[in-house]
Amino acid sequence: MAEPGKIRSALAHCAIDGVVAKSGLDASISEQAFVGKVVLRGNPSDSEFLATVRGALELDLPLAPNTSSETPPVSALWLGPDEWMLICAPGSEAAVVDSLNAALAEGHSTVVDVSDAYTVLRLSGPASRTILAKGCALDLHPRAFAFGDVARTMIAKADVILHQTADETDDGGPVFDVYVARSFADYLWRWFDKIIN
Amino acid sequence: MKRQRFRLPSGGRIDRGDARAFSFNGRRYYGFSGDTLASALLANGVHFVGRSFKYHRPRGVLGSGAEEPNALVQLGAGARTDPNMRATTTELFDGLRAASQNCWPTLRFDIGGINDRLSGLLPAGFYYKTFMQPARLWKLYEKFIRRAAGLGRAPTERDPDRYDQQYAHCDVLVVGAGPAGLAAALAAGRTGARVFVVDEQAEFGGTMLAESGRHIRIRDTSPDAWREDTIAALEDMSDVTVLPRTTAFGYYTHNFIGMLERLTDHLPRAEAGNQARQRLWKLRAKEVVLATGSIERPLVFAENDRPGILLAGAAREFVNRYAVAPGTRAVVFTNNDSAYAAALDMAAAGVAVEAVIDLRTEVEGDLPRLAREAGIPVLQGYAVVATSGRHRVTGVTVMRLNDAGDGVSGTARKLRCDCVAVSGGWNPAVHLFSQSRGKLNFQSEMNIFVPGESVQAARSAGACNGSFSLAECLKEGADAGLAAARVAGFEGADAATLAAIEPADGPQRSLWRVPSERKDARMFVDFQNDVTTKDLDLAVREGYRSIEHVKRYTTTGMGTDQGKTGNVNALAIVAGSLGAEIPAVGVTTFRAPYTPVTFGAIAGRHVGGLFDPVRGTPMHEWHVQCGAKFEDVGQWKRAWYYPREGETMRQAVDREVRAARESVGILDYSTLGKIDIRGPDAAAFLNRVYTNAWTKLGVGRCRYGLMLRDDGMVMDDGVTLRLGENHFLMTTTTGNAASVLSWLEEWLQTEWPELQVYCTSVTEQYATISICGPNARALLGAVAPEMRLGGDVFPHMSMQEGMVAGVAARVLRVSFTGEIGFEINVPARHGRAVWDALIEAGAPHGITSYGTEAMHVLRAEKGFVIAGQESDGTVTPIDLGMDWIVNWTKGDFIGRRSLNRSDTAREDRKQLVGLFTADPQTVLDEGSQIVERVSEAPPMDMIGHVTSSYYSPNLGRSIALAMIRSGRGRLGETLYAPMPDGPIEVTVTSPVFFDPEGTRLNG
Amino acid sequence: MQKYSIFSLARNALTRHENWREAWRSPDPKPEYDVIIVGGGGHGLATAYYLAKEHGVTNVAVVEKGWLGGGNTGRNTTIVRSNYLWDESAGLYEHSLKLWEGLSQALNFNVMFSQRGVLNLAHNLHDLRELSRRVNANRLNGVDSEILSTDEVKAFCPLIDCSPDIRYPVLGASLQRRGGVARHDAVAWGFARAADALGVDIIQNCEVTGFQRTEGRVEGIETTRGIIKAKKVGVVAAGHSSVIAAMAGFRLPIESHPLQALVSEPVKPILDTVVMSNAVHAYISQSDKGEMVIGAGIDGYISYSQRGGFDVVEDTLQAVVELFPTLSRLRMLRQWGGIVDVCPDASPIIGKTPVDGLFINCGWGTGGFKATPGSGNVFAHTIAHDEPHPLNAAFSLDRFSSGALVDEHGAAAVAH
Amino acid sequence: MLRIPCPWCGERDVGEFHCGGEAHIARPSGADTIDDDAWAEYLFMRQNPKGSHHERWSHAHGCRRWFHVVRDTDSDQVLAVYLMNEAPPDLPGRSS
Ligand SMILES: Cc1cc2nc3c(=O)[nH]c(=O)nc-3n(C[C@H](O)[C@H](O)[C@H](O)COP(=O)(O)OP(=O)(O)OC[C@H]3O[C@@H](n4cnc5c(N)ncnc54)[C@H](O)[C@@H]3O)c2cc1C
Ligand SMILES: NC(=O)c1ccc[n+]([C@@H]2O[C@H](COP(=O)([O-])OP(=O)(O)OC[C@H]3O[C@@H](n4cnc5c(N)ncnc54)[C@H](O)[C@@H]3O)[C@@H](O)[C@H]2O)c1
Ligand SMILES: Cc1cc2nc3c(=O)[nH]c(=O)nc-3n(C[C@H](O)[C@H](O)[C@H](O)COP(=O)(O)O)c2cc1C
Ligand SMILES: [Zn+2]
Repeated sequence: MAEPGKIRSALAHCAIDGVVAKSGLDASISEQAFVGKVVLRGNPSDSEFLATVRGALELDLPLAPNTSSETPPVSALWLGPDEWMLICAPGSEAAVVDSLNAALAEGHSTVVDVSDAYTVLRLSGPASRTILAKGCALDLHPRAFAFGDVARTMIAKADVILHQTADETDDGGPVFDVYVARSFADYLWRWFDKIIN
Repeated sequence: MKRQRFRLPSGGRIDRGDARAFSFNGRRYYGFSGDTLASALLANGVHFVGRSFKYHRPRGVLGSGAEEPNALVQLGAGARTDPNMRATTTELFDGLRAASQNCWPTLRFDIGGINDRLSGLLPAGFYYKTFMQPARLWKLYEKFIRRAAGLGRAPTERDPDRYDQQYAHCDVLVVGAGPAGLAAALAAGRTGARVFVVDEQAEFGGTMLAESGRHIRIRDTSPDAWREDTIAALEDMSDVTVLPRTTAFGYYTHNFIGMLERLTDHLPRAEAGNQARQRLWKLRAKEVVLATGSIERPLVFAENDRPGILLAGAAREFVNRYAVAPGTRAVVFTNNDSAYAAALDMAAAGVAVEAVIDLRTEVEGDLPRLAREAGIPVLQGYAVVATSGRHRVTGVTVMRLNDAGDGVSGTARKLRCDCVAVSGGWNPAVHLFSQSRGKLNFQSEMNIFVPGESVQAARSAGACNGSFSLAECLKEGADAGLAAARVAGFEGADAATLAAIEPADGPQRSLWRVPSERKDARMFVDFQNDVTTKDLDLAVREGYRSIEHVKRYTTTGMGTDQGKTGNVNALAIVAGSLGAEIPAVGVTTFRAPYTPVTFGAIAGRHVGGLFDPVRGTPMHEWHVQCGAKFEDVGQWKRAWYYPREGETMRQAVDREVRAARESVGILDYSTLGKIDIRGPDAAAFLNRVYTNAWTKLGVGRCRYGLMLRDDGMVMDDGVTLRLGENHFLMTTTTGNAASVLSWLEEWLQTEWPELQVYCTSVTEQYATISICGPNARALLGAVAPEMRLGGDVFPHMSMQEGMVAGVAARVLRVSFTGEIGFEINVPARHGRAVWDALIEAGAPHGITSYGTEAMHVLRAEKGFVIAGQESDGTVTPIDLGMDWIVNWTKGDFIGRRSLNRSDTAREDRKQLVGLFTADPQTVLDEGSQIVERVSEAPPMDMIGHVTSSYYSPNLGRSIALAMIRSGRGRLGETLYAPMPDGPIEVTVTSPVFFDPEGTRLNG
Repeated sequence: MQKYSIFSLARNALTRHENWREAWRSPDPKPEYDVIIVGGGGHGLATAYYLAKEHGVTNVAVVEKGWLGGGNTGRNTTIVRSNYLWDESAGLYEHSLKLWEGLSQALNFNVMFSQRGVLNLAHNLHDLRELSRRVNANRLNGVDSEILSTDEVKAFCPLIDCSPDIRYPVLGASLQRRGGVARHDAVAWGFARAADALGVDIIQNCEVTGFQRTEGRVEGIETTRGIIKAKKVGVVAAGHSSVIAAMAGFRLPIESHPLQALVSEPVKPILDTVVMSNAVHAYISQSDKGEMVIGAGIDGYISYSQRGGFDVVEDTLQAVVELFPTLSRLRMLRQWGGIVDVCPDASPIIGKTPVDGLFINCGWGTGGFKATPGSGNVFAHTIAHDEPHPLNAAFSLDRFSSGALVDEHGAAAVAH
Repeated sequence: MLRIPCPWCGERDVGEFHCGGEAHIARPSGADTIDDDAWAEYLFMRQNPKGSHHERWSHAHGCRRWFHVVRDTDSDQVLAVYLMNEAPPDLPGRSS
């Protein structure tokens, strides 16, 4: 029988946790394995839908593009005009899915657990922006991309969701969480590894 | 330390305390930090540097920067050798090794020099006129032509260097850090805008670096003091990025600028360490200020290509910036005032300036006055009509010009010299402006092309805008920088105009070809490609009148310098022969890059291990550990087969196939595309995207579907499961997972927005493990004791949820092999553990992992098609014999109408059949063509081809699937696959080879 | 026509090449022609040449909006081959290849057709299957074609990285030895000169702006140099086919995309064949001047700007460096773009249009240079006889209605 | 290199997008009743103009939404952007 202890994260084979840049770029990188991730889709102009979600999670979905909102322990990332990713503590995704499914039984929406479909590479430290900019065409200047901002974009040849979770003013900041599809994680990690080493 | 004979005792921007040894053609020399290879060579009296492309003429250093057409060298050796490097832009470092190119056996004695003697036979385009007879000898001729190809040599080893890349965004990009660029950057930077200021040179300052500073002041101080203050101020601004050694090489659409920064090219190997060699910047600028300066144009006169003849501005730069005397006795030849500065600077450096030969009859500017005051003889209304010297110029012959400027007369005077500094005026460096698609205007006073109206968010300032005085450059620069920042949304006060004191210029006289009394004397226009005025004349004479034709016929402007010095001269000369105005002739198209860019830098890190992502499944390492061979399917690595010690591929695959039929096989199918489809219209949506009907499918049941493009051709297939009234889970082929999702989204968003359906990819959420075979049920039972697996409760094409190996799983009873099969889906994190548990539990059954090859054999035995293998974008479901899956009564679906087009509905289209070879052991090649009759020689009428072909261990013979014209009517017919070793006889059969009744599946 | 040969070259050397005559005249347009060809690219010029040469139709004008060969003819990577999959295509391209083989002599202009072989690499099992299908089809169609193993690829072209460790290892290749490259400009000039000698008027800087029609029949063209009457008009305007069709009132199944190419600085010869790869998208050859001639993929949107995105060039050079690691230090000297008219089935359209007397030859997309002589030859036949040559019958515009497409995507994913 | 303004995410590099070609091509309903030529018009025939072009783009690597762009195919200038369910805007001085 498979033991729960034998679960494997996307980057279990890479031993990346807390790898610190050796190339004079001041940054470190780690995998945030098993963070709960749930895709929610629904009509943002349907106030009932928004209210239902608020009721279920005590969270206002971010409606402005490229932003996020948070009511600990859940945060919501804007992915598209009718699409969000809900982020929650490892293991709590089922509860989130269940409560939303229950609340949203009426109306047209969808809730899909994608916790295993993506992993998160957390990049932190003053050089984070520079490191990201080696493969990401977004404007990452603090004026253009700041705390709480989100973008679905590409880093090198991987599709990612980029979420800034701490500022330069924070200890060890800024911090970026990079969501990447499980099978691209190895590539993306090797990409960062090449840059920082 | 070895003496540098032509090094000036003082002055210059070199560091005399930092000597650097280098070698050229095997000889050792010394230069200083701050030198370029060109200045160091000249300091050592090396003027003869290379050979030209076509005639192998001796050539020296013409310019002092990016414009250099002649002084190209092979740099370095081994894996790090670089061909065609301009000596004028190669910074000197300790241990630098350089060699001349395009000469053999040596630079001085070069066999290729024979071409120069034969030049009469080798005019422009000569190769188009000859080497045609006899036709069969062309191959041989070409070998000889090819031998002459190329300049330097490409490395023969893999490039050991790494290349960095960086995206960037800014409000204002300033290209060029001469006075105009520096003023622009400062003005823009002061507004708080994000500014990038880049210059291709190691030091900022542009032409200021070549100034003696004697005749010029900026705001009461020396130009250099202003320069240093400005740079310091820029470096202090946190949002200003200062990038020396960075060339903006390409101005692309929507203000995207490609820039190459050289990080270690100027360092000795040991200092470079393992830093990246170069960095490619991909910059998006809101506004661009072009301050790229100007490039001096040579005069076109007889025998103007000898080593020692160089541009006057370059001569100045060598004297003032590098403290090198370009010769001992110089002649200056000019049509404008700027060259007098060279004369003055050389004279001040102790070079004997024999004379300034000026094409103009009246010479009134400040600089000529200063020159006369300095005692430099000025010959007004004179021209150089010939030069002498083999490997270095030894003298010039001058004669008086006539009034029209088209002839010379009087006595020829010979002047002895070892250096001729030439100026034909200055061309604004409009390359980037032109790349941005801005049109050029011709300014006839100076005979230059200047930027017209900008079409992108760009403005030009300084010499590149046709403004040549320092005061104008400073003002235009500051204005442009501020204006750009304002447009980008920043505020700043107008800056006070910077006062500059400088000599005033008189007018110039453009004589595009300097007359000579010698009719056969060659005048070079494109130095690198040896294009002379005669070649240009010939092209025009032969009807190649468009400047684009002239370029291509003569190759003028097509060298590694892209005609930076020669193009304007060439087009003016062509205009002259055509009797046309210069603007009517126009310029050839400016294209990126401004200067050549390393392939490796453009490829960046996307090579080797990072060329393309390698996607692996959650069980990937197990496959690796078990010695699997992998197959690339898109970006995925899929286990292809698992050879055991000593097994051939065929043996391994046979074993895997047999296991699946005889006991139980296990396959990693995680790569299957999976799409969660939900919404009140989900079933209606599936009805439209699949050919069959979906409304009545029960919850918990699965159905196979075929998806067409709207032209009726098969696009993808897969099993879809109904999870709820409004909820489906679609699977797609591995290769099409992403494109099918996009396809669904496209139809939903663009064509059927009224349908309430959401699609979400869950491909990677689940590890999918497929087990099949007579013992599959027993195996599943062992790891999922709570699931009820009997055929009555868990029939084919249904689904159950339950615990498998202790993990919540969704299990589909489906089969792609014809055996009882289960597809176990668990969250990816559990994939490996569940897989391991199945392997362990399957041990008693001899569970065998099988790869894609065995999977193919198994499905082919059953006649199951693979989208993309049996179908190739030209195949309909009817062609595949799958009429049963096309529901004509449910209403419209994608591709439906196309199936009825006159050709698509033909009865005699290619149809899927099976083939048996006459010899059961012969396995046809996939891709074999099939004919009815074999003839002696081609052509043969091909009626189809083999799409899949395998050895079937279960049948003990080979099997093949094929698409054959009217195939279904040919069962039993004998056909042939003509192969190079002879035809193979085949018989047409049904495409289902194994268990046609499907008894095993429902057992 | 003044004959070109080593002897005439030597003779003219004595007179300092002062006596060479114009390769073609630059006449003013006559009021009327029997046939007007719109478009002075290789195909248009070849059409005019064959009309005069093989069909005795010499009262012909070629009108070109810019300079001869300034369209795709002058900006392509010059790959010539005939190893296409379907019988229809193989017939057409092989016809063309045979004409190439005698073209320099026929035109008395050295087009430097160099049969140094064209190698198509396979990097996965799917590639291999498709390659074998095509090679088998080629052989049975009488088109030379062979399969090379990885080792044979390595021996034939040592510059390619054939190691098994690269991301997409080379699993094999097809080779057409008779394929190769030609000097693109010379093709336009050679046809122009030969056509001119047969009486064809070549009129440059003359843009077609409209058509004169009565009752569904074409009567002439409107141009920037006035109206020119004609009994028949053949449109061979590559990138601009749709623009011209719109002037005549019909639409085409075509999109015009940027296609880019680039050259490196010239280096001594190291690559003596043409290499193309589908999966690692690149194609490359080395010219007789020494530069590496490299083709990119098309940009995904319509554009008439004759330039494309830098991202496409990046992709191409990644592929080049991946396959040819020793070329990493070479430098890009110049990059440019053309406008290619892409058909849904990656095959051309050659034949009649809804307007009587108006014929069209277009849709060659990314791969029509190799077809230049063959295309001109069958198009001349089509215009002269008012019906297609057997070799272009399948390439009519109707096929888009009937569905009888000639889908060469497999052969054309890297279509050069 | 083009920069495409996604109506939601803002301007992004062209590499994040997929161009879907000409917009506003109506898919014939009741396709059984139209002839092959009419069907081919829908399937294959395109305006492909040199100049102002109404086209569809998808922000494929971003928000995955389809939207309309009016672009000058000669200059590559983006003239307008509008949503899938919106009618084309009036562009002064241009005809489509
Ligand atoms: C970068 C690139 C690489 C390629 N590589 C290859 C390759 O390796 N092998 C291969 O076989 N093919 C290749 N091709 C394709 C090939 O170049 C073309 O298919 C072929 O050259 C088309 O020739 P053409 O004579 O029809 O068109 P063109 O040479 O484009 O001629 C059409 C002419 O029509 C003129 N015209 C347009 N509108 C008007 C008007 N209104 N009035 C008058 N004249 C007009 C144009 O100015 C142009 O000169 C490539 C194309 C490109 C762009
Ligand atoms: N008297 C004359 O006829 C004459 C002629 C020419 C120049 N000048 C003098 O030269 C100065 C011109 O000043 P300016 O600022 O316009 O030009 P500049 O020549 O001083 O500076 C231009 C700078 O741009 C750099 N550059 C050019 N293209 C580049 C690219 N693509 N990428 C990166 N860097 C690039 C050059 O290396 C140079 O450093 C003035 O002082 C003027 O008086 C005088
Ligand atoms: C096969 C081939 C080889 C070329 N070689 C060179 C070359 O050696 N040097 C060069 O400057 N341009 C070369 N070019 C590019 C042309 O200069 C030019 O860019 C191309 O014909 C497109 O024209 P345009 O840039 O004027 O629009 C070559 C083009 C082709 C098609
Ligand atoms: Zn978006």
